[in-house]
Formats: sequence, C-alpha cells, structure tokens
Amino acid sequence: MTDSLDLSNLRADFPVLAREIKPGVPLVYLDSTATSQKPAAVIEAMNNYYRLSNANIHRGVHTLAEEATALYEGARERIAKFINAKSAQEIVYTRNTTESINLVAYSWGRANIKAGDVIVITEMEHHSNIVPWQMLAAEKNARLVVIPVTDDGELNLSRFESILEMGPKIVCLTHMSNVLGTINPVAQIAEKAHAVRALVLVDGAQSVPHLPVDTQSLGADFLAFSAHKMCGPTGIGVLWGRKELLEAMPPFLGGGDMIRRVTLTEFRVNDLPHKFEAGTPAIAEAVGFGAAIDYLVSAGMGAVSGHEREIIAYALDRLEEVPGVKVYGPRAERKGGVAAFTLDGVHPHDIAQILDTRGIAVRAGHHCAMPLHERFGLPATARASFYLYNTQAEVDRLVDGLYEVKKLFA
Amino acid sequence: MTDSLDLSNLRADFPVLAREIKPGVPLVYLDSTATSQKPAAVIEAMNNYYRLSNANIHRGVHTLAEEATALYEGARERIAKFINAKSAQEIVYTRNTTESINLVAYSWGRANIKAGDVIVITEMEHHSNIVPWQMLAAEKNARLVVIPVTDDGELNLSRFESILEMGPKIVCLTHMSNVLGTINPVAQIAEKAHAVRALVLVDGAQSVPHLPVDTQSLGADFLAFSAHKMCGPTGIGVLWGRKELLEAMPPFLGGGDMIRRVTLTEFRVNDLPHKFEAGTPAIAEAVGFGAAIDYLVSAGMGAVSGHEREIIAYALDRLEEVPGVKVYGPRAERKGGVAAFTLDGVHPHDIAQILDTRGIAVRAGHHCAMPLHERFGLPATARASFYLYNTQAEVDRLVDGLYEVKKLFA
Amino acid sequence: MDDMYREVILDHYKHPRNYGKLEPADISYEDDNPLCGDRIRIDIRLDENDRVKEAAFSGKGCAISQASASMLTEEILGKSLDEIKQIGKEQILELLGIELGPTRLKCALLSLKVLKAGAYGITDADN
Amino acid sequence: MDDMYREVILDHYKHPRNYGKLEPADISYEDDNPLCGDRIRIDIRLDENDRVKEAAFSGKGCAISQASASMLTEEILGKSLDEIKQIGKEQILELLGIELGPTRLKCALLSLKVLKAGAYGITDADN
Ligand SMILES: Cc1ncc(COP(=O)(O)O)c(C=O)c1O
Ligand SMILES: Cc1ncc(COP(=O)(O)O)c(C=O)c1O
Repeated sequence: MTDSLDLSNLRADFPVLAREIKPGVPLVYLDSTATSQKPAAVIEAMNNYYRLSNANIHRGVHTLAEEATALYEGARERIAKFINAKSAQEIVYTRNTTESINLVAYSWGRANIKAGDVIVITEMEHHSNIVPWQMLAAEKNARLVVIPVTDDGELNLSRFESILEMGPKIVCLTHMSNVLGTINPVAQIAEKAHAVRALVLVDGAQSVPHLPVDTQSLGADFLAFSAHKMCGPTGIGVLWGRKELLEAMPPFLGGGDMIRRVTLTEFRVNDLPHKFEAGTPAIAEAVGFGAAIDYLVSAGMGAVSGHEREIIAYALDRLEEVPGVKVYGPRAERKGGVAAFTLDGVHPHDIAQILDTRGIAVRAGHHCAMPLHERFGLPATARASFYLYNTQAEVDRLVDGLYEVKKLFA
Repeated sequence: MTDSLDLSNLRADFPVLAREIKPGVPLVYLDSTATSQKPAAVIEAMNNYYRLSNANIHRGVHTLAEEATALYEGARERIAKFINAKSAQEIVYTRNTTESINLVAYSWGRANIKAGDVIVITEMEHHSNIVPWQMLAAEKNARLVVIPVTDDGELNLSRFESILEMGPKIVCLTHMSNVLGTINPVAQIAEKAHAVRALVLVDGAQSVPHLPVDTQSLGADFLAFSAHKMCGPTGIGVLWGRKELLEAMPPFLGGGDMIRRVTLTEFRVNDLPHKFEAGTPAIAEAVGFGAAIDYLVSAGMGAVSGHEREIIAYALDRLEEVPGVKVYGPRAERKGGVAAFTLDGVHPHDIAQILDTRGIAVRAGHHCAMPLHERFGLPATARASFYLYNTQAEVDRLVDGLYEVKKLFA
Repeated sequence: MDDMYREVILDHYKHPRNYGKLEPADISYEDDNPLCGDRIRIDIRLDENDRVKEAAFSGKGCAISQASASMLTEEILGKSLDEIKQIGKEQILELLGIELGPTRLKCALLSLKVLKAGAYGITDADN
Repeated sequence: MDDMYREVILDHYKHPRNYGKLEPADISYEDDNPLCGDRIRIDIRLDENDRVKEAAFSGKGCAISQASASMLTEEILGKSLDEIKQIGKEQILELLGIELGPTRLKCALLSLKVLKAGAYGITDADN
C-alpha cells in the first residue's frame, strides 16, 4: 500500500463495494478496465444537480439555466486542468472514447485523408480505435497499416520505423492496452511521427484514469477518454485536441448550440468547443465528471498509479503461482493494473462464471480487442483489472477462486 | 384540471419544484420545452444503479454486468412499447434528438442522397433538423427545399403539394414546434410523401414528451426524441426507425459493441440495434429513461396532453389580456403547451431577467429556431412552456410578473 | 458444488457424447459465437424415414456450450427434422438444469442454433 | 426596484445618451450578438490629438446592451485609442453596477466588443 492512499477509508467512498452478490458473499470488483465504480460524491453531485439546478444550458437567462451552465462549464475547466490542457476550449465533450475517436475520423479524417494516404494503428488497439479508421480507409481508399505487437506484448518499434517511411498522415495508438496493460512510449512515438508530419491520436481510455497524463508533454495531437472508466458517470467522454487543429476542422454533428447563426440556406459555426457539441449535451454527466475529477485529484494520480503498480506486481506473482495460469503482456514494471490470463483446460467464460458465484467479478472474452487475441492465438481471455479501491486481499480471493475452478474442472 | 392528474401529489414527485430562487421566492418553472424536470423516481433509479449494479454491459458474465445489461435492455423494451414500436430492435439509443437526426443524415443520407436530389425541411424546424441537412446537401450537392410557415404559424400545405412534384427523397419535419407549439399533421404529410416514395423523418423532441405517439399510425419512417425533455436524464435520446430501413443502413460510429467480428482488415456489423451503438453507452441514463417512461405511463399520456391543453388555453387567455403582449402560433386548440411571446417595448431578455427575480423561469432568445424568428421578423421571443407539473396558479404568477415588467419599463 | 456447473454439465464437458465428425453426413453445419470464440459443428445421418440415426458434434468452447451440444446429440436421436425444428430454448435449459444470464444463454444455445440451421438446410454460416 | 434594473440602467435605456450616427466618422464599427439578435454600432470622431471628440451609438437590443452602450459613449469622451484598448469587462460592470450571469454578460459587453474592434481597426464584422 502506498502511504498516500488510505484504502480502508477510500473503499467506503464507493457504495457498491458494500454489495453482497449472494448473502454472505461480498463483491470483489475486478473489472474496472470495463468500467470503474463511482464514489458517493459523484453520485451525489448528479443527484443535487437534478434536485436543485436542472435546466438546459447556454442562452438561458433564468437562475437554474445560469447555474446549470456554470456547473457544466466549470467541470470542463477542471478536466482541462486535470490533463494540463492549454485551454478549456480544447476540451470537447462527447459520449465516450469511441465517439471522440469517431469525431476525429469523421471531421479531420474526411477533410484530410485522400486515396492512397496511410493511416497507422497498432495490433493492440481496442475496436474503437480500429473500426473508425477502417471505415475511413474504405471510404477514401486509404491504406490502413498496423504496427505489430511482440511476443512480450509490446509495440514492435523497429517495424514502426519502417512504416514511417511510408509517410503516414496520422498514427493512432492506445496509451495503455486494455488487455495486456502495456504502457506505450507515446512521447517517443509521437516525436518520430511528428518528424514525418503525421498527427498522433492517443486512445487514453485506460491511461487518463490510471496515470498522470499531461497533454503538454504527452506529444499527442488528440487524446480520447471516457468518464465512466475514471470514477465518473456513463454517457460522457472527452476529445482533447490541439486548438489549432480543432479550429481548422469542419463540424461533425449539426444542430443546436454548435452554430452561431442559421438561415435557411446556410449556417456559421460557433466557437470552440461548442462547435463540436450539437444538441443538449450530457449536462448532469458533466457535473458528475467534474466531481470525479475532484475525487481523483484529491486522491492524487501519483498515488493512484503507485497503488496500481503495487497491486499488479502482487497479482502477477500470485497468479503465476497457480499451475496452468498464463498471464499475457509485459512484466509488472512495464504495465498498468490489468491481468489478462488463461487457465489450461478451462474456457475463460467458465472461469468468470465460477468466480462470479464467489462474488468475484472478472471479464471474459476478447475485450473488444479481437485482432490482439488473434495475434496470440486466443479466442478469449479472462481479465482481472484493478483500480484505486482494490486490495491485495482481493487478489488473494481471486487466486483462491482459481484454485476452486481448477478443482471443479480437474 | 383533468381528473386523471392529481397535481398536488404529482408536484411533490419533482424535488426541484420545492426550490426557492431567493428566500421566500419559490421557483415557477416554465421552461420544460428546453428541458423537463425529473421526478424523484428517475433520480433514484440512476442512484440505485450506481450504488448497486454499476457495470459495463453486454458480454459480461458476472452478476453486475448481467444486471446492468438487463436494466439497459429492459428500458429499451419499455421505450419501444411507449411509442408502440414493432420491436425493441427499432430503438437505437443516441445522446439526444440532435444525434438521432445526424445519424440518419450521415448513415442513410450519405448512402442515398445524390447530386440534385431534393431534401425537404420546414421553416419551423429547430436547428437540429436544419443543419444536418444543410451539411448533407452541401456535401452531396443536393437541394434543400423548405415548406414555408403561414402567418398563423402552420405549415403551408399547398406549397408542400408543389414541392412534392420535385420528387423529394426525404421530408424532415417537426411533430410539434418548440416555439409556436404548432402540432403538424404528420400522418397526412407522410401519406403524401410516401405516395412519391419519399421517406419521412419526424422530429419528436416536443411531441413524444407531451402527446401519445404511436409509431404504427404516425406515418413516420424515423422518429427522433430526447429523454431529458420527458422526465428523463440528460445524455440519452432515441432514434426509432423502421427495421428494414435501419437494417439496410451502413453503420455510423465505429467501435466496440457495434461489430460482430473485427480483423485487422475488416469488420462485420452486429445486429440491430447494437449496430448503431458504438462504445460504452449511456447505461445509467437508459435506466433513468426507463423510469421516466414508467412515470409517464402511470400518469397517462392522455392525461398529460389533456392537462397541457387546458393550461395552454388558460395561459393564452391570460397572456392576451396584458396590453402589448403578442403570442405567436396557432390558437390553443391547435397547439401544445408552448407560448412564445413578445411585449411591446421590452426586449425578451429583459422580460426573462425580471421574471427570474420573481422566481419565474422562462426562456428568451431564438430557441434554436432562427429561420422561424426571421420569418416573423423577430430577433427573439420570450417563451413560457408547460408540462404535467405546471398549474394555473403559475400562469397567474407569470401574468403578474409581466405587469411588473411593464411598470418598470413604462 | 456450484449450481452453475451441476455434475451433469461437467460430466458432459469432460466426457462429451458423440464427439467427432461424420463423413459423409446428410446434414452438416457449423457456426460460432464471436463473443467468446466458441465454435460448434454438428453432423447428422438420417435413416430411411428421415429420422436421426447418428449425430455428432465437434468444436471447442466453454463447458456450457460443449455440454449442451453433447446433450443435444443424444436428445435428437430418432427424431425427424420437423421434430428438431420444434426444439426450443426451454428444452435446452431443462437439459442443462440451470438458469443462465443473457451472455451465457448464447453459449448454451449455440448448438441449437447450429442444429436448426442444419435442419432448415441453411448453408451459409455467415448470418 | 429590481437590483438587476437599477434606476441608472433603466434611465440610460429609456433616455439613451449619444444615440444616433456620426457621418462621416473616423471610426465606425457594428456587430451583433446572434443569441439574442442585439445589434450595436458605434461611431467615433477624433480630435487633432487622436482623442475621442464625439461618440455615438445606434442599434437595438435589451436594456443591458443599450444602457451599457449609452454609458460607454459618455465614458470614452476625451480618451485616446490606446486608453480605449485598456477598458476591461470590470469597468463596464462597474458602470452598470450589477452582477450578471454568463448569458447577460454577453449583452453587457457587446458595446465594448464593438468599440474595441473599431479601435483596433478591424473591419470585418464577422468574427
Ligand atoms: C423541436 C425540437 N427539435 C430538436 C431539439 C433538440 O433536442 P436535443 O437538444 O435534445 O438534441 C429540440 C430541443 O431543444 C426541439 O425542441
Ligand atoms: C483502450 C480502450 N479504448 C477504447 C475503449 C472504449 O471506451 P468507450 O466504450 O468508453 O468508448 C476502451 C474501453 O473499453 C478501452 O479500454
């Protein structure tokens, strides 16, 4: 345990952690990579919003509308600060990481990608950072080129070097793999990409919740992430982009609030970030997101990532002691709090199901990373993932559960 | 008051209605057209979701994931029933009405609209049902043709007849105007549109919350609406579409959950409605939306619209007794609970601001309907709008407030 | 010990009945559940009255999908194609003797889906 | 009676100072607030030392935008262009003597925006 995280108090902040799956069987939630649990402060912030200040934002003169606008925009300011954005104008609210990436593929992509252009992704991407680029490439007759993954679960950087010679227009990669836990060297990759004038889009769905991320040193041009994976509500995510880029991009969705002026023959777009926020946004969710940011800031992102480093090291040690268990991805020092594994002779679905009867929630499947699973010749893995509220005792319960699984299938 | 709505009990269901804007000055919320207030049951449903069952949906084997999936899909079933859809597969979750319309413009539009094709909108549309079609028309070199509005605030149907001779591909119109309150004869228009093989997209942002809407008799091919205007949360809306149409449409956003299978070179789309729901959706919001549907069903949509008919009739009578007040749009019998008005010599912003000091929340501006305001030569209007929780006593307070405004500006 | 994995399921999983392929077969069909990678093939030989004389399954996957395939190949012996078309989700769940959430239901029903596609003479595995 | 509409604001609204146009003027600029349709034009004549000799405003809109324009045309008399460029949001709010939420702030600051665009010699009204 790190000094800075007081786990016993901290766990009490998350109401769901008191849940029993069956009478006497407490929940062990090891699925934060899919979505995190929410502290009471986040739930309460949305509650209060609905009970006191709910109104549509912008343009409203009445008290509730002004309160709602201030809450909505105030959250944006805190998010900007959290990732050290130069300005809150660089923070575009979306539904989730997936929509953020699609926004870039539609708006920047349709305006900038031409037939024959090269778009780079990696073999360890989540489908959300693959399919939008496949759609774009198919539409524009562009080429999708893939950085392969090594047996150790890292990016093959020498192959990346030769891909750069193709003169790609954009390099899209995840900051942290949601299966292998690999933390990619974004700054190093971005420097090389920028040297050939390619843009860099970083899928921060797993990094922004778990690591300190500073957009002014990351090297990315775009960064996408989701509130629901970082103590915040569902229904809201962020696209951060460098202001010059966002300003030059055509609008994505058309409608209320993204325009300055509409006539029957034309419209003029609004300033950033509103240009990309058409229609009534996820207002309560922004309020909840702001509360989640406050929560993570007060926990301290350094402490959060330190805690996860300790717990993944412990988990890898303990998992590897179980005969037949194989964990994928790099060693603990080089990855975040994700352990995707297989157990000889037992399908991951069966593992997850039996663990569930013991209250232990892990995920089983391809985790929306089919190409990566194919790379390792696996139809599926079981995945335990950790966040600030998980404990070593929970890792022990997971390992005990795996021994029971083995016994059952022996 | 209608028999079926017990207003005194019903108002107690909405926590915010107990709010005082200043000590001793209770809130009179007359801005439900922008967004409605939420009953405690809706707020609590989301609360409970986060406190007990929060997990990512689909593919999850553990208890929380199965609960979350059941809640998410259960809400879809109830929404389908609420608008009498043939199947829950016809219900696509989006962020809001705006995204629903954009989904059609991007997916159906990009696949079906060619240079020279005619797209029809009306002069009373919200920007959300104008700008997506302007963008599509600009991209495809198609023609955007507009059904004008009469001085009485109704659609000019004889002009519509001649527009039909141009052989339009799609007719996009609002079911109820968010400024004039006009309820458009959708079935009649759809019949004529279908006779020339045009599709019909209905913006139901204002009708689904306020009127019984039956997709099997409405005549529409697509219907868009938002939860936040019908007692539900922000961050979620619906696109309903006829299944054959949705099935034939290419995907919109790419990513997790909208695919069946992904390789590095291609993807295969998932079944409806998942094909259009990329990434982690607004899960808690779907749960809240389901609770809002339950609330409206138990109030009875017939009772809701009956109540609004009475209150708008009363409001129009009382407003017109104030010298200098002019209300726009048709007579009470032909419209929903919306009164957009001007007061001679006082700017709508000043009206709204002074009313706000008396606790009365009305909206002032162009209400995202600039072309309609231009049609009537108005830069802005003040707008009072009503929902099931509003009372005649609140109308009286509005009128008293307007007399005060007049005194101040005399 | 766990309800979810009743003896009978684990028994069928560990000792699958009718595992293998029939070549040639009168009916062969194969499909997968892309969510978990489970893949099942069912082969059937009919007698002179068009009733199932022999059935076999092959493929791999989780205990639920394998056990339900194994049980199904026993269940359909002697049945006509029309009778096979009548088999419903409930019967499979009865055979398994457990309750399943929506995700695992897909595992449990994969073999039935494959069987019916075969019985209806569908030949394209991709739909 | 309402704080929001202090006597002085209503007075400037009802009896605007320097209302009208100066033709010719040394500086003329016009812009609007698309959200509410308020539109303001400011004309300025300079003396031989490039200080404001005469100022006028025209246009229409809400009490806040009109009153602040009226006050501003009084305030800048005798000021140099450099001094005009220094005028900040706070000064306008001080003149008005009220607190405003973000929406109304745009009304209050429209005339300042127009004035500054003129002072900086911007000629395209559209940005
Ligand atoms: C008629 C109409 N259409 C569309 C919209 C847009 O709805 P949303 O902002 O929820 O996308 C509104 C709401 O403002 C509306 O009143
Ligand atoms: C690496 C990565 N990218 C993208 C996503 C998609 O995030 P969302 O579903 O919130 O859009 C996820 C989450 O599953 C992820 O782990």
